[in-house]
Amino acid sequence: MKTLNKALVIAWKDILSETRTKEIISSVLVFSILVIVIFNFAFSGSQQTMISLAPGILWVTFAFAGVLSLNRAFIQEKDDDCLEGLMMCPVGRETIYLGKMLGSLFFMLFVEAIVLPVFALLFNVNVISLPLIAITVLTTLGFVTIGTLFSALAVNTKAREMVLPILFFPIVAPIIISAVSASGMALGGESWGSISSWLGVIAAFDVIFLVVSYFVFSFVIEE
Amino acid sequence: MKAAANGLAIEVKNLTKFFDNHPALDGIDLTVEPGKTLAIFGPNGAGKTTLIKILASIMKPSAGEVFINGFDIKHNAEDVRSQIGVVSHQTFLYSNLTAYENLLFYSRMYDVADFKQRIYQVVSMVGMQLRMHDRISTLSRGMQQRLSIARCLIHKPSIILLDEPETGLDQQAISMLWGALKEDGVKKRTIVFTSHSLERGLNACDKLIILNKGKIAHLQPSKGLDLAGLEKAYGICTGAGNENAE
Amino acid sequence: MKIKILLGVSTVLMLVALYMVFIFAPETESGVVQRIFYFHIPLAWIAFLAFFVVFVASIMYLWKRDIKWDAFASSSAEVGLVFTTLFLLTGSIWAKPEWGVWWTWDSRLTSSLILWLIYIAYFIIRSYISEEGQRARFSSVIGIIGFIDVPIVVITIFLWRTAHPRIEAMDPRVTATLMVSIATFTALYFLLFALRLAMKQDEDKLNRLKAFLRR
Amino acid sequence: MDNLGYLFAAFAVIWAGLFTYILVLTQKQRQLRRDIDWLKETLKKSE
Repeated sequence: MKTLNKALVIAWKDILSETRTKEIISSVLVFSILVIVIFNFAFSGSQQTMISLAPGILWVTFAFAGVLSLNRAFIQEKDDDCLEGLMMCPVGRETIYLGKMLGSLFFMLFVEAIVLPVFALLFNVNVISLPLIAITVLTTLGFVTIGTLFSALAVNTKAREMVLPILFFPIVAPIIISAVSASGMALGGESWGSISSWLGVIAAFDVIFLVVSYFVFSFVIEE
Repeated sequence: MKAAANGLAIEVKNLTKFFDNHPALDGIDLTVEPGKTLAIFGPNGAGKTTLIKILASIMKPSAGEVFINGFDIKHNAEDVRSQIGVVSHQTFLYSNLTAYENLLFYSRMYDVADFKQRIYQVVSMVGMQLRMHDRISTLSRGMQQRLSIARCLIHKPSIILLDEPETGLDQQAISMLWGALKEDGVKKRTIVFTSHSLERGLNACDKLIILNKGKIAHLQPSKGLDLAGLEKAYGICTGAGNENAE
Repeated sequence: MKIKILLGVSTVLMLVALYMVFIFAPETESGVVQRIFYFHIPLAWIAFLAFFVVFVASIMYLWKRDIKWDAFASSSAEVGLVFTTLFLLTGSIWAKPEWGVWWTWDSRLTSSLILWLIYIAYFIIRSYISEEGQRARFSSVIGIIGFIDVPIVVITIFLWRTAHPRIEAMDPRVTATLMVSIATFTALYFLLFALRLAMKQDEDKLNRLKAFLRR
Repeated sequence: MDNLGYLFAAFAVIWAGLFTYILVLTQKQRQLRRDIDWLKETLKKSE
């Protein structure tokens, strides 16, 4: 309970800082919409083709947006020289991980909440439905669990902006595949039953990586 | 707060830290009694900052043991951290948040009771009441450093670690720093600091060490030692005369 | 000494394997290309074994903080990467006559490709870090996460799509050949691993000497 | 059967790959040994 409490304090600090600059949310939002627009130029077709392409486009957009926003999570901390200040606080390393993760989760969900309706509008597909929201939340959770760990790792290396994507994409490949498949089914109007096997894969991924990252995080930030 | 078994505030046994097969600290043995002030001198790269970071439990030793108020930094890191305050040349303040928000954040992290009152208290201690609701990024370096002192004191730590705190501080702020450390209603506050200035360091400490190449080259109480004597000892220890002032 | 024994064992096994693959094993209906499998499957197995060694050595490093375990992990990762590369290439060569294309997004091809990319990333990140302890810590984390990812990748992609042939009831001679082949590649793995490890240890020795001189 | 070509190619790839790797290893190894010997030599001289 104490851990969660402190983690929320850290997340609150990140969110408050973000409301001042809107650095992450604005750039990620603009980026996401640009990607969608470019995809629209790249694939123009009938409504039917658009529906079959929509899940792929949506998740490519979110995956790239995720990398962009996760990259910032620790860069800000490092640029302010605050990571050590945070590490001096009487909390476990896991708490720092949870806090940073919750902050990133909030930013991602915030961006997605805006991008999804825009996407629905531009592509004329109905992406605002209960199954799709469930898929989005679970997948985003998967992105940030592993992304927060690698973001902390990346910021301590020489080529910090490069490291996160080359680690992140292969590791989250299964979750992107699952999200695309599940979203395709949801858009095709299939029942919960068939979507749930994919949701199961995503949830399993979330749980496994949350647990593993929680435990190995201290090795990433400790010298 | 649990009392230390042997009554020592800081106890370091055979502390060693390797970087790339190269010892940054090499078999350090050190004790500091509660309420005493220890000065650490030494040229750049002697291991001063590494030692401070290990005492603050943000860096892990490669070998050896460290006890802070009787707590082992390996197994009771959180207890250790709650009793330590650090001021270094980095301020550890978030530039997009205001001074008040920064202090609020840290007081929550350290579980400070009555935090509103305590924040006003530490802010007035460093004379920053008027700029309390300004963003850190709009404040000068010296003001940020003063707030960093307030941040360090917010949880009433019994041990203070200062790593070159005088970098970026003006004369007035320096005396404010020492004043704030002494006031603040905590008896027997233990202070460990590193310094380039032999003169100021000598006046403030009860005991001093000179680090060179990761080893303690000189250890003695400061009583009866004058500046000339210290300069001579420093020159012998570092083998480079007194050319440390950068 | 150990290396010489391993070299001898691998050579003998390799000759036996070659004989069995080309002469002893019977022709199946898939034709002559099917014989690629006697090397293709062991390669996959051993790559997996190599990455398992990386996983275990990574855990050991984080636990014991002995740089020796980092040498184990990185050496095994390198051999595993070589084997995965060969596995991907032979699979591709097999796919061309069988499916008419060099590459298809079949489950195992895709999962192997992702596996390959993860360990490529492992080495890229190693090259970005100069401090020995930090490099060992970070690559251990990647070695652990990367390996845990493997089953998830496989399950996901299997659910996603598969065209890969399943192994059905086999002629005992086929089984025997496959077994000998797996043994051969296992010996080869340990040979390469031992070579790489010895080298890695020399590298460390060298670095220590250099650090000593620098002081 | 012209598929024999593919079989041949697959084996060629395996052998070429393994030999290249071993070659790279031995080359690197030799270089390392040389470096170490040189260092030891210079150390001895400096003593």
